[in-house]
Formats: sequence, C-alpha cells, structure tokens
Amino acid sequence: MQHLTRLLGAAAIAAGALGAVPAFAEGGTLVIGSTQVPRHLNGAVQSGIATAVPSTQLFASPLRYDENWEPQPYLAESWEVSDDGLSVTLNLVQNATFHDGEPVTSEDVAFSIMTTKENHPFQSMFAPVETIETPDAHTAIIRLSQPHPALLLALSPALAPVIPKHVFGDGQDVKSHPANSAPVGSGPFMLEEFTAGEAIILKKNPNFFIDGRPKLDEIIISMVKDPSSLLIAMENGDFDMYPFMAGSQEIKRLEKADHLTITDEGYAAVGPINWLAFNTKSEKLSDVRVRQAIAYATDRDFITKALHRGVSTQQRGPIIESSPFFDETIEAYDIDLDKANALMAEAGFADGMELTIDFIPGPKEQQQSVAEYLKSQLKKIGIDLTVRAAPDFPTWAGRVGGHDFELTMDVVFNWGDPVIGVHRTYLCSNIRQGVIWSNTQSYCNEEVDAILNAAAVEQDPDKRKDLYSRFQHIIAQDVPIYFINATPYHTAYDKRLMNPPKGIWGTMHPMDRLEWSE
Amino acid sequence: MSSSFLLRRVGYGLVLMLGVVVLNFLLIRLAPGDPATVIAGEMGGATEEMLESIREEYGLNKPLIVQLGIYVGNVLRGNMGESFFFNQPVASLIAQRIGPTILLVITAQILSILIGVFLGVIAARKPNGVMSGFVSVFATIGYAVPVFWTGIMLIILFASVFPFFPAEGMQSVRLRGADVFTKTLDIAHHLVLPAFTLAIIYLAQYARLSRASMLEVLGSDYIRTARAKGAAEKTVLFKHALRNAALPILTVAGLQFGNLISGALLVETVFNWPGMGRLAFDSILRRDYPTIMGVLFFASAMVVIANILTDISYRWADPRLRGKS
Amino acid sequence: MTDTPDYKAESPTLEAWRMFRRNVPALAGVVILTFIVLATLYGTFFYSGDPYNVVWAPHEPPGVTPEFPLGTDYLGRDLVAGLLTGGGPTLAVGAAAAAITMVIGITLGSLAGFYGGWVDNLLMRITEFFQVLPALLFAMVLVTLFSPSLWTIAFAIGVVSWPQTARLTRAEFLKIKELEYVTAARAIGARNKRIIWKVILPNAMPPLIVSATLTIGIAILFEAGLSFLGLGDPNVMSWGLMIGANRDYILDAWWPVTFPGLAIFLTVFAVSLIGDGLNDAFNPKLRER
Amino acid sequence: MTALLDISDLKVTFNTRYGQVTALDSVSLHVNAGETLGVVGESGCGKSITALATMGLIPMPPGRIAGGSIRLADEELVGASPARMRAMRGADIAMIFQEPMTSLNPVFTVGDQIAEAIMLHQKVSADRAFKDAVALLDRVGIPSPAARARDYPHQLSGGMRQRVMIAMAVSCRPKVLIADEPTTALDVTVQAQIFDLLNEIQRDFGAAIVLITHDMGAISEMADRVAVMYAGRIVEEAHADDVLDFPQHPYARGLIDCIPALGREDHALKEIPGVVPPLHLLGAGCAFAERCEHANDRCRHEKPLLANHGHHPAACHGVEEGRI
Repeated sequence: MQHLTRLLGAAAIAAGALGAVPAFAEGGTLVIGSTQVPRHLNGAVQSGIATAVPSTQLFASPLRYDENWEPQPYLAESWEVSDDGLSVTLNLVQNATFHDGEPVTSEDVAFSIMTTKENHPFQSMFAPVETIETPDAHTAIIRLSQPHPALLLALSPALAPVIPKHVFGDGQDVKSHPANSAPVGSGPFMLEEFTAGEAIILKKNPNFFIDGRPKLDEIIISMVKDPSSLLIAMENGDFDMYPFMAGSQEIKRLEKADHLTITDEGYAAVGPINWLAFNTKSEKLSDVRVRQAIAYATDRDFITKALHRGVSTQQRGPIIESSPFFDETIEAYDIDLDKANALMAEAGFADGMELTIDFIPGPKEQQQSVAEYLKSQLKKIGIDLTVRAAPDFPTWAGRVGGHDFELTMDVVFNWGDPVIGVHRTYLCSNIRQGVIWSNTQSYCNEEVDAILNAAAVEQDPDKRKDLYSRFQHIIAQDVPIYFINATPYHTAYDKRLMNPPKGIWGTMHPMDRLEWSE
Repeated sequence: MSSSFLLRRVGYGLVLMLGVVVLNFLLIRLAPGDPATVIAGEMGGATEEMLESIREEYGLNKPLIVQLGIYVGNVLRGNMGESFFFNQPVASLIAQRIGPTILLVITAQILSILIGVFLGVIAARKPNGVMSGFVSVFATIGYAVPVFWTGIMLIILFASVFPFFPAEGMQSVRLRGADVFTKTLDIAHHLVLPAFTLAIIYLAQYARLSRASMLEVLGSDYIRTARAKGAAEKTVLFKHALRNAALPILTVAGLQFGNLISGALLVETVFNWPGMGRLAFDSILRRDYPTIMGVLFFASAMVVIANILTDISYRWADPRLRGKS
Repeated sequence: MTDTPDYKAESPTLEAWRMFRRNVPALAGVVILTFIVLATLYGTFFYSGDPYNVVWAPHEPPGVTPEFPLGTDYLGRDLVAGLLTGGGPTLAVGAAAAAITMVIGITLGSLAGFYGGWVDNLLMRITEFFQVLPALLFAMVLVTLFSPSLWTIAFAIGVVSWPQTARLTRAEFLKIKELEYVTAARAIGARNKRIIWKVILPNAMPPLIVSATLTIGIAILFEAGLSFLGLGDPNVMSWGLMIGANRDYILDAWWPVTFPGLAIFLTVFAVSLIGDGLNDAFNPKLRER
Repeated sequence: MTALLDISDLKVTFNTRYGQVTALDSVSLHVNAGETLGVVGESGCGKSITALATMGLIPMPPGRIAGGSIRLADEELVGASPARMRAMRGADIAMIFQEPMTSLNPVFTVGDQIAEAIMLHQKVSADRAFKDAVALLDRVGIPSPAARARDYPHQLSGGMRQRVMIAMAVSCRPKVLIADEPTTALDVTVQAQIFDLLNEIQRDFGAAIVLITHDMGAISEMADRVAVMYAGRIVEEAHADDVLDFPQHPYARGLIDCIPALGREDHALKEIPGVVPPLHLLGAGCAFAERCEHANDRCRHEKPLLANHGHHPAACHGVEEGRI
C-alpha cells in the first residue's frame, strides 16, 4: 500500500515541477476541445454538428465552399447545370483514392447521394434527385424531377460525403453499419482511433488527391462534457481550438487569454436561430394578434445586450441574417408595450391570460434565461407565464414533437440553403406529430407553401431572392415564431494557427489548409 | 481456504447479478416513453415507418417476456446488445471505461483507508484527547461536504487559480505516443484530484470506524500482555492492536464498494473522467437503455466481486475462521 | 459515618441524555440544525422574495447591493430567496427518504432477526440483492424513468438505502433475542407481536436512532447529487438544483454554487454531529470514560 | 539485606465520575529471591492494581501513583523513565494473567508471540528466538512443542495457553514473577499442574513469585508468606502457617472460616455479612468497620495502622487492645 501512495506523491510533485502542461508536442498536432458527442462519424446518414466536424475531415465531397458562398472544385474538378436545370454533370478528379487505396469513381458518388437521399433526416436535400447516370468512371450526371438550385449547396462536405460503395454497399443497413464508427473515406485525414464519447484521433492521409495537403499531421477531437473544465483546459493550453462556443462567460473569459484568438466567423451556413415558437393550434395562441402582442412585448435588444452581454446578434426573420436571401425590410417587432397591450385587448384578452413556456435543455443563457426573462417581461401585458423545465432532451423533444406545448424556446439550424433547413419548419406537409424540428407550430398557410415550392425550383437567383422576400414578409405578418437572436457560436483558437476555418461551414469543412505558423 | 466455500460464494454472486439484469430489464421496459422515438428523435425527421423499422430492428414490439428471454440469453453469451446512441456494441463501450473506473475507485479506496485508519489510530491513543476530537470533527466535515461541490472547488483551486493539476480527463491526448513511464506519470497527474475528492467522503467512515475498533481492541487482555512483555507503545498500537482492529475495517471496505461506485459517478462527471459512471449518466440522459443496463450489470458485478474478495481476505486475515467453510 | 448519598439509579435514556449534554460537538450540531430548520420554515416570512423571479442583473457579487446580500445567480435571481425556499424540499426529501429507509429497513430487519430460519434467509437474500446495486446509479434509473418529482426522489433514495438499516436491525434483534428478559417476557405468555414491538424494538432503538440520524444526512447528500446531475425536480428549487444550474458559470461567479454547497454541508454536518453524539451517548463502552 | 522487591507506602488514585478515588492506601509489601508471597483478598480490594503499578501498567490518566516507592533490586521504579520500565518489563519482572483465553493475541502464532518476548530483550535472530520459544514450550510441559508453536491461540486449551503465558513470562529469566489469579479460570485438575509448574520454575530459575489469588487453598500450597488486603489496604501480613492457623484481623479470620474444610461438617458455612463498600464512600476509620462485629467508635473514626509488632502484624485496634 505504502509503495503506491509514494508513487502517487512523487508523480504529483514531479508533475507539478513540470509546470501545468507536459512539454508542448511539436509536429503539427491540432487538439480540438468539444462539448459535442457524435453517435458515429458518417455524415451521410447522421445530421448534426457533432458528426459533421469529423465527417468532413474523413470524407471528401463533390464540392466545397469559400467565405462568400461560392462553390469551389473538390472531388468534382468541374460541373455544369443544364439550361432546363433538370441535370447536373460532375466531372470528377482522376487521382482521388479512398484511404484503403481503392479509386474514387462516379459509382461511389452515385451510391453516396442515393444513400443520403434514403437515410438522411433532411429529406428535402435530395428529394428531386431521380437517378444518377455514370457514363464513365469520372463523370456523374444527376437527373432531377424538377430544377433544384439548392443542390449545389447540398453537395458540400457536411451534407454529401462520398462514401465508398465497396464498404457501405454490402447490403447492411447503412444507418447502423459498423463502418460508421471506423469509416473509410477519401478526405484529408484518416481515422486512427475513435473512443466513443471520449476522443477521435485523425491522422494525415498521405495520398490525399490535393497534393501538399493536409498541412497538419494529426487532428485530435477531445470531448469534454463540462464547459468550465474545457475553458480551464483552453486557458492552460491543453487544447488548441474550441469551436461552437456560445456562452458569453466563456467568450468574455477567453478573449482575455493572450495566446488565443476569438472569431464568430465560420458559422454563416450553419445559421443557428434562437427563437420563441408558438403552438398555433392551442386556443389561446390561435389568434395572430396575441402572437403579435407577445412579439411587441419582447425586447430583443435587452436579450442580446444584457442577457447575452452583447455576444449574440439580433435575428428578425426565418432566414439567418448572414444568408444572401435575408430581407431586412421585414417587420422586426421592436419593443412597443402600448401596441402589445392594444392588440391583447383587441383579441379579447384585456384581463390577460396564463401560458406555459418550455425550453430545450442546453446552453442556459440562450434558452432558460430568455424563458425566465419572458416570465417577468410578459407580466407587463397581463400574461402570467409558467416556466416548465424538462430534465433532459428526450423529455423536451417528446413534449414539443408531440405538440403538447404552448410556447417553447428552441434553436434550429438553417443549414445553408433555405430548402434544407428552413422549409421544414413552415410547410403544411411537414406537420408531423411526434417528430421534433418538423412544423411543430402546426402553422399552415397555403400561400407560403406555394411560394416555398416555387422558390425550391426557381433557378434565377434574383427571382428566388424575391420569392423568399415575400415568404419572409408573410411569416413576419403571421408570427408562428418570434425570432430573437442568432446563437453566438464563436471559435477560440491558438494565435499561431494559420488559415483558421473561417469559411461559411467553419470547422464542418475539410481543414486541409490549417497549419502552425511556428 | 475450502474451495466449496469459494464455489458457493461465486455461484451465489452470479445469481445476484442475473437478478440485477432481470430487475433492470423489467424496470426500464415499464417506464413511460417509447425508446424508438428517442432513437428516431436523435436522428431527426422520423417518419412512422422509420419508427416501426427501429422497433423491429431493436425488437421492441415483441412481448416483454420474449424480449427478456432474448436479452438474458444474449447477456449469458457476453453480447450486451447495441448501444442505441453510439451504434457500437455495449460490451466494447464498457470495456473501454471499466479500467478508468476501477483505477479511480481502487486509488480512492486505498487513500481513504490509509489516511482514515491512520487518523483513527492516532485518535484512539488518547480517546478524550484534543486529537480525538479533531479527528472526529474533521472526519465528519469530509463526510458532510457534497462530493461534487468539493470536486468543483478543487478544480477551481488547483487547476485554474494554481494550475498544478489538469482540469479534466484521465490523460493528456498530446502524450498519446509517449513512453509508458511518461504516460503513467501523466495519468497519475490526472488522478490526484478526482481520487482525493472521492477519498474524502469515506475517510470519515474509516477514521470513525478504526477509532472505535481500536478503542475496543486496546481494552483487551492481549494488549496488556504485549505491554507486560515490554513491547514499545508503537509496536503495541500498529502491530498487535491494528492487526486485530483491521478485521471490521476490512468488512466495511468490502461493503463500501457499492457506495464508492456511486460516488465515482459524481466524481467522473465533474472531472470528465472517462469511466463507467459518466457513461451511465450520459446514457440515462439519452435513454440509451442497453448501455444503462450494461453499466448496471458491470457495476453490480464489481460489487459482487468486491464482496467475495472481502469475504476471502477476511477469512484469510482472521486465523480463527481459516479453514472453516 | 458521614451519611453516604444514596446511589440513585438512572434510566439508560436519562444517562444517555446526560452524556449527550456534555458532548460539545453534538450540541453544536443541534444548534446548527435548529437554526437551519427554522430559517427554512419561517425564513420566507421575514425575507419576502420569489426565488424564480429575475430581480437583478445576473452574477451580482455578494455584499455589493444591500437588498441582495448574497448576490444573484446566472439569471439574476436572488440567492437568499433561493436558499430559504430551497431548504424546504431538500430537508423534506432527506427526512422522507430517511423515514422510508427506516420503515422498510426496520420491518424487514426485525422479521428476519426475530423469526430466523427461511424468513431470515429469504429477507437477507433480498437485502443483499439491493446492496449489490450501486445506489446512485439505480436511483438515477428510477428517477429518470418515472419522471423526477420530490416523491420519486425520496422513494428512489429510500429503495436503495434500506439494506444498511435492515442489516443493523437484524443484528440488534439477533443479539437481544437471546437475552434473559426476552425469554422472561415469553415465559409470562407474551405473544410474538408484543415481544417484537414492546420488548425487543425499544431496546434495539439506540443504534437505530443513530442510524436514522445519519440516514437523513445521506439522503440529503443523495438528493443534492441527483439535483446536481440535473435529475432533481426541475420545477422545485432545491439546494442541489441551485448548484447544478449554476455550475456552468463557476468561473464567472463562484458564490451561486458555494452558498448552496455550504448550506448542504452545514445541514449534513449538523446531522452527523448529532448522530455521532447519540452514538457515543448510547454506547455503553464509552460511557465509563 | 533489603528484599528483592520492596513496595513501601504505595498510594494509587484514580479520577472517576465520582471524583478522585484512592485505590491503594499506603500499601507495603516485600518479597525476597526464591520466596513466594501470597496476596489474598476479595475482588476489588486492589490486589491487581498493586501488580499493575509494580509493572508500570496503570493507565495515566486516569490513574496516578500518588505516593510511596517500589524498589526492585534496590532500583526505584516509581518515576522511572518509560524506556527503563519497558526494558525492565519482561526481563527483570514478568507477569501472567487470569484469563489465558484472551491474554494471547488471536492473530499471531503462539511461537511468534514467545519469540517476540525473547527478541525484545535479547539480541538474537528471529529463527534463533523461535527455537528458544519451542524449547520453552517443551520446558513448560507442552507435548510436541514444535507443532504447537505454529498453532494459533484458539487451537489450544485453557491450561495449555496458561503454560504458554508462563513460558513467555519466564523467557528472559525474570527476577520476579507476578501471577495474577493464574488458575482462577482453569478447572481444578489443571490448577494443580500449573502450581507444580510454578514451583519448578521457582526452583530452577530462583525467581521470586508474587501469587495474587482469592483461593486460600493455593495460598496454603504455594505461599511462604501471606498478605491480606481489604479495600486497598494491607490488613494483615505474616508467614503462611501463622495466618492460616492464627488469623488476627477479623476480616482474615472471616476469610479463613469460609474455607470448607473436610471433616468439619458440624456447622453451616460461615460468611462475612455485608459487601465491600465502594472506594469513594470509605469513611475515615477502618474500612472493615461496617462489617466487623467487634467494631467500636474508635474503629469507625480512627484508621488503624499496620503496627509491626513481632512477626504477625494486623491493622486492627481490637487486636492491638487485645480485645479480640
């Protein structure tokens, strides 16, 4: 017994003498600290940022994107969209190989897109894709049932990873395929080790088809559940990068750390919106005037400036303000208590009403604190609000998905093109009982459906922008949802890192240009 | 050590563990909420057919007894089923984590016994002395402080304000490739705070127990004989008295094991220690039933094994019981 | 011959009380506990304030604004109101869980100890079965599956903690059952029920009282642990919940976690001191000191 | 020539719930080499306290040697350094106790415990000490000593264990051997064997023996001289035959009369009325006054001293005045 304690005592002293951090390992290793825990690593069948970050390093995709929403060549060195918009031809690079040496062919591209179409939760991404022809090993022609301008964005690394047919095409159900946890891809990094819930270790793919890349030898994603411990680890230099950081406390604190840089760039395509959703079918909220009254009573500036201490930016409509389709002229519902009280009276609720508000368990500052703020704020227009907490995500998802709620705070991602992340919330056809992040507001407006379906096929970008403007105006009028702020995702990274991931997809994009300056 | 005793004890342990499996299986199936929605929910955008295919795949729509039969059958063959969340066999998930938990629990147990017994023995020398009062009050403080609160405070103090120790995890990922010695040193470096946090709670019990047990032993005749032989007080205390006082401490150490695992769960969550406790906690929040069951099974297995080891070591330690079945 | 004072006999409980009164730490425990219970019951009369109300800017340090001596939490809610209202549920769950533990523990323990034979064997196997289950883990499963409310938590804690009490009761019953006064009671025709309740149980009470006191402490820590993990009743303010909710902001504000932690500690500390005091008072061996 | 062990005016007090109690009130005893002193008295009269005080084993606090001296071979023990006392215990003066069942450490073998006693006082290797231990076991009459040496105490009978205690006590040839009720817990047949063994030991090692007992039979067997104690005081001291045949002090007489003698069936067994008073309630006078039929006012108020007239002193006014 004594021997062990002497060892521990010696270790503690020796380690203390070494200084807080064992010697800084040279040789191009990037350690990412993350609070997200992926189920597995195959982005073709699993949505969510947790899977997307490692998946985009392991798998290549037909296209990739730069900082201003422009598609760039990747596995497809060039591509053409036919005039009628019903077919898209991808000309693949000749020298791309999978990590196991097999060449990447059009067969794999076809197989990947069709697999994602059948298994990925975002049905709208490839819904219009009917068949994919593969005239030769390096040409794939996607046949569409209707023009689908959103297709190019859908071919980004996060949404359309090219998975090897010879691995995943063995008949097993891809959703639970064992290779999902030990994937073979053609991306800049290969998997060395994946301990579920703990760490993902990626090492350089020596024969990546873009030569001279990736610059790093190794990327390690280490999962830390407790944000405070992750913060301390960042300050002590245990980790080099901390993406998807949303807490004002964390952001303010790491801004003071002199060896780190903090940026909010890299999340344009993610488009995370923090909003207050109304259950339009509940009798108290079916009257649009009540919803408008609540919108006018809520002070968006107070929330972003005081509650979020200025780290989050305001969001006034269903399309993220960083997206080219956003229209600032829509009604923003800036605070106006008189108008709110007038509307309440007009709707017959002069003596007020009782409502309950739920919130998705997650960053408290974005959800619970806004719900608590609304509890005291809506008293001013006679609404007595009860905050109903849920112990965990499944319970909340069960309630809101099952339409058993009146108000709820929620955070939903735009995912780049409105067809992928926006339509699902407003289409009558997507009111599906029991499914979270569908049209849980039961909001149905025929005109909105018509506009969205038209926009989905409109190839002329300007006309498409006009359609989405009209859509945003109607939503602003009907207020099925009051939009509050964009989740203030920031990335903290070591100052010595060059070419940090600041594209529209941020870290959910191949980090093959990232390197250490010293 | 009669082998029949050993066999009976191990056999009985297996029956206990099987009971744990059946109880938990029934419990989880009786609970409200349909696991399929959770699995689908995780993947977002579930359709009725998707829910149905999930139920089919995980065998959720068969009658309860059949499901139980399949599950127990699988468990006996070492197949604990697939984790709903991680899409990996539960057995491999737990295999990665059982080591860290055992390391944490054993270190904490050793620390609390060593320090606790030492304090208890000192206190027993002068039952009404200042030291005795101090030991019992200090021990009670250690016992009364909520373990997660101690953990958080230790992290703030020794990982942030004075960054002597790492704030989380079991080993620094940077040292993955290093040689065995550096890696052991690194793990020990990570182990200090969590092990100490867990040890503090049981320090109190051992201090109080060894004080009472020592007091009782010091009053016995053979201690007077030892003194009459001219043995030094230190020998009387640490050889003659402690050797006898250790017997009840040994029993409590065995029984304490179950609580230690519960304590470990909280410590692992606070220190981000990659053990079974944290896996159980995360799985519960994700309604990942197979993994919860797996962890409960292995945790109870550890308790049963601990009890058997305690029984055996107790019989070995006390010559009066040696050989008797 | 000086008149020798008569050698007045003291009942064991009276003597235990005299021993207890001289035990300083135990008295300190009683004082602290009474203060906490009174603060929890009547605090809200003197200090009005709804713990859920956002009353001030978040993370206001303690001692800065007079109205909020202990400062505010991450939402800007008054910590003093939180502590006062949070005490109630914490103590209630602690006491209820202890009660459930004692009821199940004593019943099963006494039956096993008194009747022996297959009853003892069966009950002891059940006890061992529950002792094999890691308590907190099993409680978590119970609480999550049957939706967290104060009663599910109290029940969950009770279900996992009664084995210790059962073992203790059985040991006491086995010991006392052999003593002459029990055989004497049986000799004058007392039926089993009377012997259990009127003869053996009262004599087995001392160690059980001690264990009951310590169980309250354990139950409070248990509830705090569950709330800390986020499995407490989210809509009921309790000390563990306050720690769990504010834990993510610990680097920004240490007090919203420290004060509830201190409150839990003081309560359990007081209860343990009382428990130890009772233990020494009832323990004959220590009495001659 | 002063006695080998000379205790004079020893006063020992204890702090108890009832305040300070005098357990030994100026006790004087002495024993010479090769001689056996019997110490007799009801339980609670301070016999064992005297022995423990001599060995320096009285826990302080609550106990305290308030006065008097204990000299062993002209070396003063009261106030001696703990180290000196430790070196002396087991080597120069040894003790065996009443309860052989509990006086041996249950978790160590008998051989080890004797070897430990040897190694404490002699520079010998462990296995040399173990061999000596086996020889000692043989010397005290334990069959197949080598095997028994590896046994644990619970594997031996009461008598055997007492023999082990004796072996342990004499392992370093002590000058004085104190036997505190060595046979009380044993049955009669084994008692005789133990007494024979003690005699042999005395003859071979020339040790002085202080035999503490309430068994008058043992006294008549073993003791050369006898001291009778009552309530922490010596009430009578003389040669064994004198005390047995002509007890002076009323208490001594009562004791002797209690012995059921063969052939004297003519009268019922006599017993001494009353009970030994608690030490903290002793009055100023003679401790035995309450139970003594000859007690008068003087006895109740003035403490009788052990006047040493001739070879048969007794602390009793009546005897002094020739009343009894």
